[in-house]
Amino acid sequence: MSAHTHVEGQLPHEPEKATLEGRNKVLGFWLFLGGETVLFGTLFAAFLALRHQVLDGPTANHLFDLKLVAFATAILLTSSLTSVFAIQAMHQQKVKSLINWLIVTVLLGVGFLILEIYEFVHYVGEGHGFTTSAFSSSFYTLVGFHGAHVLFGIMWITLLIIQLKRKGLTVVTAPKVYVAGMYWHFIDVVWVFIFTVVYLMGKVV
Amino acid sequence: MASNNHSATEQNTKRHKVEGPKKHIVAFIFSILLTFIAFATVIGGEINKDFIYIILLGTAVLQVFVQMAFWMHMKDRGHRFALIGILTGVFVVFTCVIMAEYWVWW
Amino acid sequence: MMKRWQFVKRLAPLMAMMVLVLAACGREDLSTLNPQGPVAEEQFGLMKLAILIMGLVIVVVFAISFYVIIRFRRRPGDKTIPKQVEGSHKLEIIWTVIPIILLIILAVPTVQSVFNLAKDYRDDPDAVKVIVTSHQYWWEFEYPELGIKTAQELVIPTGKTISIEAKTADVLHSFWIPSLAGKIDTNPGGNVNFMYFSAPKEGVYLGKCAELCGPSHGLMDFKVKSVNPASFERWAAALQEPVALPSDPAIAAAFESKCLTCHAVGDMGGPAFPNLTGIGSRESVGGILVNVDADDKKYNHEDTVYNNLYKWIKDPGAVKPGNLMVDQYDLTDKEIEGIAKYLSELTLDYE
Amino acid sequence: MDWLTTVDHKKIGILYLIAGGFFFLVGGLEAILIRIQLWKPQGTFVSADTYNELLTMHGTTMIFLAAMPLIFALMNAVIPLQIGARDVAFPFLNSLGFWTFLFGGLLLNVSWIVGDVPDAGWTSYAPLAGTTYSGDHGVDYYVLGLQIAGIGTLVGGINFLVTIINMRAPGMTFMRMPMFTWSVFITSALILFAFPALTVGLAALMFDRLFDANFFDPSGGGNAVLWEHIFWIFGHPEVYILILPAFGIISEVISTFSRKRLFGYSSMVFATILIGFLGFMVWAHHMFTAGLGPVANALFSIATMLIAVPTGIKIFNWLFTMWGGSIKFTAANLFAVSFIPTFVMGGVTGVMLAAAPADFQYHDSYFVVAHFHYVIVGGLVLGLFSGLHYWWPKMFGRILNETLGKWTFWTFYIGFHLTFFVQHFLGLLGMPRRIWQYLDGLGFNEMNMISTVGALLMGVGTLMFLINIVVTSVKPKGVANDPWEDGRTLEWTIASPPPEYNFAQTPLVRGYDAYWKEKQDGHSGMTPAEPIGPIHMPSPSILPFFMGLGLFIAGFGFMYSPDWGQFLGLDLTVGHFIGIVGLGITLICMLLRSVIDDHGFHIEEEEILKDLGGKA
Ligand code: HEA
Ligand code: HEA
Ligand SMILES: [Cu+2]
Repeated sequence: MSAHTHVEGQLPHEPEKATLEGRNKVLGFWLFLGGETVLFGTLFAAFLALRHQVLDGPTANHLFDLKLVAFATAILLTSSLTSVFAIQAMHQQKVKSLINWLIVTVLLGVGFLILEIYEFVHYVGEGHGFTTSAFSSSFYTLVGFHGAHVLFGIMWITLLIIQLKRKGLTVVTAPKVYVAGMYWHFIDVVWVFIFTVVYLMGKVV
Repeated sequence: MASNNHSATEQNTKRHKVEGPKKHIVAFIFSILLTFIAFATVIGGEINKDFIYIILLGTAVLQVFVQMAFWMHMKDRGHRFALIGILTGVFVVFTCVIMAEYWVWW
Repeated sequence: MMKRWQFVKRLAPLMAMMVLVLAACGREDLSTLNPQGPVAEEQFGLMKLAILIMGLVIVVVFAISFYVIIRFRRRPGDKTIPKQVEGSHKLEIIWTVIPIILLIILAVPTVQSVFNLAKDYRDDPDAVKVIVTSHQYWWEFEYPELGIKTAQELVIPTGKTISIEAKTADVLHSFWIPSLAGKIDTNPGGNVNFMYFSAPKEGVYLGKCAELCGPSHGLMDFKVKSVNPASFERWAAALQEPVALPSDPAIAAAFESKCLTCHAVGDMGGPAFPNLTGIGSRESVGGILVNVDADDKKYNHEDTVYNNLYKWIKDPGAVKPGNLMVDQYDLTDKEIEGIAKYLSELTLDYE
Repeated sequence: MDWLTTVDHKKIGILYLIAGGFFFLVGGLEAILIRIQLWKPQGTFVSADTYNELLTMHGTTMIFLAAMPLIFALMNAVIPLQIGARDVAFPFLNSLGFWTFLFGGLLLNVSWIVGDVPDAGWTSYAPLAGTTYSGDHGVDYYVLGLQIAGIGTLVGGINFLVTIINMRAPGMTFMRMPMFTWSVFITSALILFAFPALTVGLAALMFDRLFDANFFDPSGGGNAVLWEHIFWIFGHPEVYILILPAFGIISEVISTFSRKRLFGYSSMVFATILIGFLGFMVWAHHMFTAGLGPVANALFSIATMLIAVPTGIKIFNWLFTMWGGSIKFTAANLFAVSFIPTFVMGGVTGVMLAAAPADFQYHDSYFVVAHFHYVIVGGLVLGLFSGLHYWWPKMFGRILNETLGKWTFWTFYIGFHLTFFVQHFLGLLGMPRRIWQYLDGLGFNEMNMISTVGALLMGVGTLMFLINIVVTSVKPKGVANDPWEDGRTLEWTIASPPPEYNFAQTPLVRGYDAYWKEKQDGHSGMTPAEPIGPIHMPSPSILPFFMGLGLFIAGFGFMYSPDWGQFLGLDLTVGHFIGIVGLGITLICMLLRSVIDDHGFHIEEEEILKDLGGKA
């Protein structure tokens, strides 16, 4: 609400928390992530309940190629790190480096998505379609929801990069960047569980 | 605006020094390491199944702690409600998952 | 002032009626308040205990409410400010502890009863095993040990424990005989449920479907007929005897080509739909058209076996909307009459 | 136009009131039709199909489109005022929440016009709700309508959480917050953690129905019981989402009209939190008969019973708030006072249901119907009526006619007991719920007749309230800041209705019952915490409206995609195309929102002084 009281260029150390609106946004987003936790939790629960119902389709053990997924995991983890660097750059008011780190993050995200799409196409070829069995439906829904989140994150951060270029780092754009960073970490954390519960556990027979 | 006075408790009142990237890189290495441990346990195989599950879940949970604390600034001050929010979410998830594992195919 | 009296006047007949109803406790063959078997009795016992506790709670709350409302109403023009009390630890502890005690009194028998009623008699050689399969709007009862199947009417021997295994062929239903035992859902897929009950007394008990299952959910009634063990044996034997087709060849042909594609009588016909063996001596047609002698007809849903059968075959959709027999066949009026007559005479003699 | 673009919480509150009120009438009408069908045995007033549609839409409409929005109406109208804030935390999201709810609700009710109405109960248990057994688009309307409305609710929940955490006036610590604010706080938290489960459930059901997934379809390896779990993990917290705000309203009204401080404030807060917490651990009490096994049944029985303890604390605290007070029976207070014993009657039957073995008998019988209408109508609806009578002057600047208000109360209250008291006995005597007809001669006739008469009487009560609104709204505006003269909280320190910016100067809060405290200390108003200065306001926006509209269109498109032919020979159907266009509209609006900075505008000092002068 007091956005106009700050003079451009004299950003405080944590510009995302400089205004009440910024603080509201950050807190609201944390709470939203709490809700997202339940969302993914329910998806996990559904997947866990249905994962052995493969009918005639391939089993998890047969299907998954762990090396590929581990590689995807590494990419996403790295992108999480680069997004931290972006936020650090923001706190040091280094707009240029902020933008660069965000671009790296987006690129890594795109890489992850490409791997995932490749993986899905491969699975469908193996006879593991969305409608094959309860296992396949819940697998694609869980992993797909995550993928959709990644996609949304990529679009969002891209938009922020454009805005940062045009408007620079202000008390209005800073909370957005910060919140997008949190979102990106959250996606990463969810993926850690997907990797563990879906892929690694799927391989344990 | 006066009405945000009270929320001063919610934000960092103390300006801390600009943080370096070191601890984040350490967190990153930790995460990779934990992932690798989990990965290796599964690939290595031949251990008791329940034991593998425990290692897998253990490493995943640890990794989440690391990431939440360092990358999402959860350990910093001013995250009381964020913490409550996430923990409540986790609690609900916990009940959901228990449901899934034990009661759907009883 | 006026209004309050109106209120009392309106409530008085209601209260009087309540008393009457309570005294009657409803029909013996239907009411949960009039249990006819040990399982329902155990459940009724728990209900009585709960009602007692709840009655106590309600009395206390109502008493305080009325006292407060009357004693502390504001007189017109009263400007005094009452004392502002923050609370009272003593009182607050009292109304935390007393409910906890009341709940413990209720919880202990509840838990006992939960485990009691979850006993599994499926491997008990003394129990009569029945596999209940629910279908959209009808019930199938299979006695795996006796190798027989029947529909709509569960015949059981008195005094024996009946061990039920419940599942469904389509959507969820729930198997409920209020005066004998509480309900159990019939689930699809692998989630088979089990329960048990028994009926010490001979009689016919009304059973209901208690889970929304489509338009005719409310009409998905069945009967439980408990007969003495000797009759039960005779019934089981009679059910396995061969059945003759209708004597009129035209009717027989119609029956064979139109009815037996789905239904079974004796050892003929298909298993997909209700087994008709002995349908003439069942209590009802379709579970809800109750069979009575021509002179005893009291209600709309009662009639003679023949009339009921005729009504059903003529237009099953009018009796149970949305059931799967609708539009499955084409019969002339003559054929319907003939088949209804044949079926009404398809009786089992066992009592 | 003003109303389409408003981001003012007070106006959004009124929008919620109108929409929720409309849906309450629709749901009530459906209830009346249900009761007419059941008034005599083997009734044929409506067909079996129509009956199932009525009962499904009645339950769904009442819970999601009437009760929740009416709660949101009061939340919007009151919460910022009670905490001394100029606005909610996210005015834009607030408006977005309203429009998505409204378009979701409209989508659901379009089903009546199209003729494919949801008919699998408000719980939509699979497999009945799957395409095999519900082939028409009825359940699609349920799935998509609730999904869209659910987004609105979730957004609203987050908004109020942040508002209450971050926007309180100086001095208003958590333990000085009015009880209504507290209950809304907990309710919003329940919304935040319960609705995502519903979102997933509905998404899975939607995938099953529209894209042939196999979550709940046994023939594809799916599990029908899984739906029950997911639905009730959401569903049970939902009933506390409904009742907690009513608890809050009652606390305010009773304390105001008894001229007494709320008895045991801190234990009330504690009890509210505890109820919210326990609410997440009892969902399986709706599934005692699903065959979860004795261990689960025993645990959930006990967990459920425990909720009686914190609720009891609240009940007795209210009674002792009145004890020693000076109780004035305005219409608002009649509703509030009668709430207490009535809700207890519903609550104790809940505890009876919690005893699993006995629930084998009660479950899915009219006993359950009686239970939940006692807690919902005898609890929540009485609470809403109470709150509406109480805050009406603050929302509209006019006091509702007291005589008509009392008539509303008596007709509604008596009608309510006539309708639902007998249903306990119907259930115990063996009448299952959700039945289209019952047979003659089972002993159900008289009580069903009484029940129907009662429902009509409730209809009369509702009509009285409508008449009251009309009668009141033709009267001139202009009631005092504190029309009840015994107001205790901050909303009564400002004009009725409040100016756009609520507080000319943010008040300084010195204790619980902030306004009452000042009055007792001989002050005429609050001490300001800041000098008068220009006030920054957010600008109105039409984007939320279009975002809701976009989702509405998308819902339609996806729903009918299987029916409508190919689109330009592509792999997509016309339906998919329309669906994507709808989503596109929503996404573009989001993009615009993100790109265009909202600088808002300022209300200048002179204007504020003028407002203040006009009052003095
Ligand atoms: C506002 C809504 C609301 C509220 C507040 C409640 C409150 C409670 N409900 Fe209810 N319930 C519903 C709405 C609600 N319910 C609905 C809609 C359904 C049906 C859904 C469907 O199937 O369609 C349902 C169904 C339902 C069932 C499932 C029945 C079945 O389908 O078989 C059960 C079972 O345990 C239950 C229990 C309870 C309990 C224990 C409480 C408790 O919170 C009540 C606590 C209150 C008190 C107990 C009174 C005050 C306390 C005292 C005065 C202290 C002393 C008391 C004692 C020691 C007992 N409810
Ligand atoms: C907030 C929730 C809520 C509310 C307020 C109500 C209110 C009412 N309910 Fe509701 N009910 C449910 C939630 C609610 N119900 C739920 C969840 C179910 C379960 C559904 C299911 O099984 O799936 C249910 C089921 C249910 C049944 C059982 C149906 C069955 O199992 O077969 C019955 C039967 O009597 C009933 C009756 C009533 C009545 C008479 C009211 C009355 O209080 C209504 C009073 C209101 C009015 C009478 C309004 C009158 C309107 C006018 C006078 C104007 C009309 C004009 C215009 C539209 C312009 N309800
Ligand atoms: Cu519940």
